[in-house]
Amino acid sequence: MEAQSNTINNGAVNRDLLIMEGISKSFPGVKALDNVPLTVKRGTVHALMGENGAGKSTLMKCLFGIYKKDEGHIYLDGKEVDFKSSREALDNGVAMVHQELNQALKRSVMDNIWLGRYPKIKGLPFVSESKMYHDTMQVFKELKIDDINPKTIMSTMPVAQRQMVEIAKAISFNSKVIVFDEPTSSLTEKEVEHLFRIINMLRDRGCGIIYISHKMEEILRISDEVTIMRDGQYVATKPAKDLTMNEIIKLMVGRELTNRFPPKNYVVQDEVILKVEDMTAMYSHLDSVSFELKKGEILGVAGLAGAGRTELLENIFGIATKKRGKMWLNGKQIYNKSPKEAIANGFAMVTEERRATGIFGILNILDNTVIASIKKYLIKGLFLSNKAMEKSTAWSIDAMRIKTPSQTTKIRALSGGNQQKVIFGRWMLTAPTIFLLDEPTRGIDVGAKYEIYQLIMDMAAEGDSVVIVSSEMPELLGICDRILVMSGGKLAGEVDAKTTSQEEIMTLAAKYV
Amino acid sequence: EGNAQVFWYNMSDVYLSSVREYLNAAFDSKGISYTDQDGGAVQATQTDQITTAIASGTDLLVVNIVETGADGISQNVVDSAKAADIPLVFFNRSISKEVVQSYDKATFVGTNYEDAGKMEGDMVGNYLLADYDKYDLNGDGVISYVMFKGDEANQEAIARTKYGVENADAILTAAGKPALKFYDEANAAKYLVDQAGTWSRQVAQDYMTTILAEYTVDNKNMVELVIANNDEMAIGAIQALQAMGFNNGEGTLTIPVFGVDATDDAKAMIADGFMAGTIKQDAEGMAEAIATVSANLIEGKDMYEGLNENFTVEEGWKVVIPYAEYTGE
Amino acid sequence: MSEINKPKKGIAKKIDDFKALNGKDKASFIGNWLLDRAMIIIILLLVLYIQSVKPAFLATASIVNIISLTATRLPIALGIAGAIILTGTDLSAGRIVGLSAFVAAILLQKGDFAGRFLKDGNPWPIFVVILIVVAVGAIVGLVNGFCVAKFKLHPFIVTLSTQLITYGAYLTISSAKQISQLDTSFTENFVTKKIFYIGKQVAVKDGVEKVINPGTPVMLYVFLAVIFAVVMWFIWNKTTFGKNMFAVGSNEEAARVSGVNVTLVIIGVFVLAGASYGYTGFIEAARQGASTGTTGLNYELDAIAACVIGGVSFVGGIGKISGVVLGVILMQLIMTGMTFLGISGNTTYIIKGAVILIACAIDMRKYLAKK
Amino acid sequence: MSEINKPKKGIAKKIDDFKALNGKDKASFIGNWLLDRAMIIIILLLVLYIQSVKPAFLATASIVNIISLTATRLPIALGIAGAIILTGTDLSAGRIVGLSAFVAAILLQKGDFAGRFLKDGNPWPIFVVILIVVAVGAIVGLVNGFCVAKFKLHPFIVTLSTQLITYGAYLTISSAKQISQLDTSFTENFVTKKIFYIGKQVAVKDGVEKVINPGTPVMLYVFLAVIFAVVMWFIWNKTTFGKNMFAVGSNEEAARVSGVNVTLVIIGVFVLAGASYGYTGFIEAARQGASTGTTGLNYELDAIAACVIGGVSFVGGIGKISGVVLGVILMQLIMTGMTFLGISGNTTYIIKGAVILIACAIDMRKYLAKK
Ligand SMILES: Nc1ncnc2c1ncn2[C@@H]1O[C@H](COP(=O)(O)OP(=O)(O)OP(=O)(O)O)[C@@H](O)[C@H]1O
Ligand SMILES: Nc1ncnc2c1ncn2[C@@H]1O[C@H](COP(=O)(O)OP(=O)(O)OP(=O)(O)O)[C@@H](O)[C@H]1O
Ligand SMILES: [Mg+2]
Ligand SMILES: [Mg+2]
Repeated sequence: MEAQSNTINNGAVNRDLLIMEGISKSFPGVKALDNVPLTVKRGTVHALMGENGAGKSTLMKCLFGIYKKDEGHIYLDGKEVDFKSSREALDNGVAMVHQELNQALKRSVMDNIWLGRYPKIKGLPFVSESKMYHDTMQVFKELKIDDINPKTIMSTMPVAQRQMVEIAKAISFNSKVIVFDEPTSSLTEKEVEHLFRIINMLRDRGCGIIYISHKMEEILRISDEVTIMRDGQYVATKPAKDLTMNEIIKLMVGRELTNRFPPKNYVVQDEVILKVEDMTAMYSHLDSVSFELKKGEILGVAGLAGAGRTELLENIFGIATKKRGKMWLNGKQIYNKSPKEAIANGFAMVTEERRATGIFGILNILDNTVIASIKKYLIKGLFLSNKAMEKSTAWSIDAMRIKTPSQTTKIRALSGGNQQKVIFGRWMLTAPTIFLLDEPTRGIDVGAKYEIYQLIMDMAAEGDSVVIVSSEMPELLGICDRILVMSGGKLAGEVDAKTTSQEEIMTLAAKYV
Repeated sequence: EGNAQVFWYNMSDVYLSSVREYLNAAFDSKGISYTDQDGGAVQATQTDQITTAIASGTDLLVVNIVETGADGISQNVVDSAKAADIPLVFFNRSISKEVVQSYDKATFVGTNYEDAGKMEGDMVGNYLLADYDKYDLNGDGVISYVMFKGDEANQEAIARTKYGVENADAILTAAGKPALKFYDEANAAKYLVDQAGTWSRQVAQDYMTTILAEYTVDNKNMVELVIANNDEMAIGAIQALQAMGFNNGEGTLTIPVFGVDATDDAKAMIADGFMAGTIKQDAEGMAEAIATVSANLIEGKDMYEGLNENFTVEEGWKVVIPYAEYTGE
Repeated sequence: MSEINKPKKGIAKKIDDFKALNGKDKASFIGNWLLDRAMIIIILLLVLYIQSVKPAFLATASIVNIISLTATRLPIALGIAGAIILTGTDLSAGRIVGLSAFVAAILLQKGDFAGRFLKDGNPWPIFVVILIVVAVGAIVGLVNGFCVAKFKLHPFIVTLSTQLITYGAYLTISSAKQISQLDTSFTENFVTKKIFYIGKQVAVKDGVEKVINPGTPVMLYVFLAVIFAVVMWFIWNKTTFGKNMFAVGSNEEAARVSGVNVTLVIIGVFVLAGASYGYTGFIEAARQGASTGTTGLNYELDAIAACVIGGVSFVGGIGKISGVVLGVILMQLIMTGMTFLGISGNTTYIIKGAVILIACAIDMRKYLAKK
Repeated sequence: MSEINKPKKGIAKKIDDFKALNGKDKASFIGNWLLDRAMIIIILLLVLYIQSVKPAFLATASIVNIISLTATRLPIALGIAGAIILTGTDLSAGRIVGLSAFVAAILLQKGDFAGRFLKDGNPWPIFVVILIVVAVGAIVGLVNGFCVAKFKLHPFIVTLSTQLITYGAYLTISSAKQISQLDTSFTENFVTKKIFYIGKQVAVKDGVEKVINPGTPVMLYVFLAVIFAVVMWFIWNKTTFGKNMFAVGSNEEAARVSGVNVTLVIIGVFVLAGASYGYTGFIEAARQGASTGTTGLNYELDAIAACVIGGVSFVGGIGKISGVVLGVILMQLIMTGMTFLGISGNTTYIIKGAVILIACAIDMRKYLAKK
């Protein structure tokens, strides 16, 4: 590791580490990148910004050898490169944390970290497990990750920890260029702080870091330079210190966006719509959670990773098995044994893991949109009406501002943020009275976020209620009426969103850890 | 001259492969072009092949039908051939008289499929009577046997399983001996079957090894006779016996094992004294007869003209290729 | 809005779009267009080749033969396609066909036939038998679906087991007896009933009609297969069940979260598949005029191959009725074509394997995400 | 650190841990413990039952028999397991066994046998033949792997095609001739060579040794199978290739972006599988003393069933050598046990199917992620 950092610092100190020139890339029906440049200097953090579908991930995938660029040149350390595979990219000092978690879930943490470069026992064709273990511990120690056992099977860990493993893996390559594609979308504040420490360390070591995120605060805190893209085209590159949040947004969106959160112009009603009592999960640590949800209320749920927030929603919605606990909807007891039953009771839920439980990758936008409200489109209860389905899909594309060539595009061809919007639209079409949202704005750009907040508020204004789990504290404070704080599977407290502070929430969140 | 389509019930059948070799040669010498088609042991496949061949306008159909004994199926084949006025030769796997006679350009070259089993049963009975007490290893007066069936649902297998024992019993009881006894009384079916329906050596071998693990000379419950539906299964049984020190020729205890087909391997086993006997079906003769009849039909001559006089023509519909017992040259 | 500004539609628009492309894009556009139609093109080339060697191939009789054979294989392929869309497979298909053919045969054996399996009695009404036989298939399908959905077992292993169990049950009930001598109400008057004749020529002479050329008959089961395909098309494309099936095949977890009763969908797909095998058994018994131990054996393999050739993917969530139909036709063309070309048995296996492989490989290219 | 505070290890610690649980947790702990060992428990119960009915079941001869039969089936199951770990399957296994058995047989036919397939000549050196035969299997495996990896076709369809092609090739070369009269250097002196006898009793009388009890012979191929399994264990667990195989099976995309050469891994798995079928063909030819058209037919189905019973999952990325071994043993026990119990014919199919289903269903429970 020492030797590596030396070589990076040698040579012409000011030479640019990575230069991408005139990169173009088309997919059937979309020109994802059009003549885009990007220059990353040694020892800097370079933020890449743009709306959903702007082409950020595509640009990075062209660099990393996942996509073959149509046109353009890439220079690394002054040498032209054109990686045909990820292997080549990794071998040449480029590592990447991917936007969508992409791991061998049935394998252990260390198997994942050393995948593709297992250490061998000297003189034998066998893999050295002990070296793997020690090297993993070494990496974790250096990054101060102390709560992950290298031998744990990936699938048994919460998303946040898996994301940290992914980050540790990317760093363990000792690469010159490290790409972080929305690394914080599934991290809570605590881990984000941790990640920033790591990134600062890498910067000091002379690495070039490309950082993609939709969280404005992060960008201004961590980055040295910012490149902004719009619709597959390059807009500008500027030093971060010369930029303000509003300027960035303006460059990204192409128009002014004065408020991050829509104004709230209605009052929560007193009537309790949902009462949850003693909710305890069968197979997770969710323990005795009780709360009430009022009509027209936006209820936030805060907590650290592993606090059990996801489990709470999953139990309410019938995805997970309850051990005990009761629920009343408008005073009538309900059971929600399955999502189907929950939907019939007027619930909807946007899940946390888009790829695993959200999208139907191989199906098109229309099919992805209508699936939860499919019964609505039956003519005389018999056959589905294409017209009705197309109309609803068109509404959703329009309302969510989904960037797609057509309704028949496969959803997996959309950018991550646009996929999230499709799922949001899917649930809006069920006209839910209680909307459960687990990290709903994960990976969604500022402009679209505002629209989603607006939709949430509109729902509340009409007397529907929303429960929103989020790791973005400002988001919770910005749109919620009341916030539940969870810790270690239990309810740690409840705060009023208007009067509370981040500190108060963080204190509660640490109550049972 | 002329084109014949030959439909084999299953190309991987060992006996038929020798018939095919002879038949191809015979067709070549008569200048008849031919195509061999494989039904893969599935009747529907074969039926479809025949329908297609008729649509393609062939001169002659030579059919080794998959399902013996179901007149509906063979009648369908005859009807389609008749409608297209294409002559038809059935061979080897048996067809009923009524079906063949329903078309004046149809005939059957082969044996009566039940005969193999009957003949095997007779051979077993006579073989045992020659030195009954020698084969009755435990001296309880009864010969215990094992029967290997080649395929659960195959008509030939069913017949061989049935008559292989029944005919032997008839001879034994006529001579005042008790009937054969299946080695395992718990087994109600009184046979062991190749589940894959392949009449295979390996299955019989595995079964026999398992049996010999329990039934031994020491226990005085040794299996005293093996009857198999074909030589392959018989040889499998012998190999299992040999592994346990039996049937190794002079000086070793030899349990009589019987099969059907008279394959080269079986003949060698019999010559070495490892195997007791088998039933021979004349592959070359069958091929020759088929070729003769075929040529006649294509040329529009009398079907049976110039047929080798070793073969009898039964009631004008069937050329009988005789089976023969084989217990060594 | 003036006439001129009105956006062109249909082919006119497509041609304009095409003209707007540059040279390289044009080439890739044509390439993609051909690729999308790969299956039809392969079929056409095959037909042209065989036809050029053997002109009888495209004679009426031969075409009707191919269509008839396709019709017998289509329902089972459509049934199994559902299982593949759920990322599964179904190895029990053939044996279910065998069992139901047996049931159909014993219920419809001639009343006056001495060797009747069911002693004394008469053939049952044909529509009752259809229902029973379809129910038999559906019940085995239910077992398949139940085990897959409830025990989370892979369909491969479940249907391998039920294949054995079904065959065992068949053997136990039938004692491996062949059932023939079926009533003509079943065979000639229903399934293989000749609906009309293609190429029939009649001359009227002295007021008396005289058939000069009997023509090639088209039988009822061809129409039944068409009806079957149409019904399946509606189920797949126009019902919530169909949409749910594709959703479950694409992402089971996401489907569950979206309120789909996954268990019910899986069971439904296998029941539907089972019913289609039951129906096939009914037709096969009549077509063959008998039921035997090998009826249906290995039908699933050709059916699965046809589905995959037709673009139904093991990845799940992908498939079209038209694709399955084309796949079945191609499989049938291979077999028929080889007979016409006089290719012998052993070579047939090689060619069949190679064509399946090549057809799938070409077809797959259109699904591949381009790099 | 004082002796008292030293954390207890091994069983002592486990017992302490267990005591610390409350009543309900204890019950579920025991339940899980049993579930984790479901396969062994099923096997034991089966053995105990058969043994109670037929005491000879656990006699030396019988145990050796079961072990020998297991040994013949193990390599093919271990080969196919790799394909399943990659979320695939391999239907070509049986026919590859058949083809390689044929190759082994013609190369090792007796020199003085008049009906030799290769006219004039002598048996080849046995180790050269092993290499050739393994290479034959590996080459077909290579074709499988290549098509799967390069054309992104599902192994089901690829191996279905190569199954047909391999069989066609076999028929073409062999004309379905049976190859027998194999040289004893191959059979008795190598594969089925009796390595030692269990329970052999020799009495020395007047200075002359006399065998009282010949004992039960254990043959070389049993040892070969053990060596095979050990080698496979190392490949799966200790080599980069093995680890990559599991990673690709668990998430192909993740493996690719981590720099694993996915194509190579897939090809490697199928080549290895093919080699194991080739080896099986070699052993089968010697064991049977012949090669025929049905050698190997449908071996893949039992092998796949054994793998799945042993916990190799079609979901991909899951599987253990020990599981496969147990699975093969269970499959063998079913067959052997039924012979011992005198169950035959029809019922065997039903029982075999039911046992596979039940065993898999029980075993699956431990893999179910509970939510
Ligand atoms: N594999 C693909 N096939 C077809 N189109 C694609 C594919 N991948 C990306 N696109 C298209 O390329 C464009 C850019 O997508 P990309 O994923 O790069 O956006 P992004 O800037 O990363 O957005 P987000 O912030 O939502 O992640 C989008 O319009 C998307 O639909
Ligand atoms: N202290 C703990 N005790 C038991 N299990 C824990 C604990 N911490 C985490 N887990 C595991 O982590 C998971 C809880 O993570 P979950 O996804 O619910 O966290 P969260 O609060 O929703 O945070 P986020 O959504 O940000 O990941 C559970 O599946 C549980 O098995
Ligand atoms: Mg992106
Ligand atoms: Mg969570």
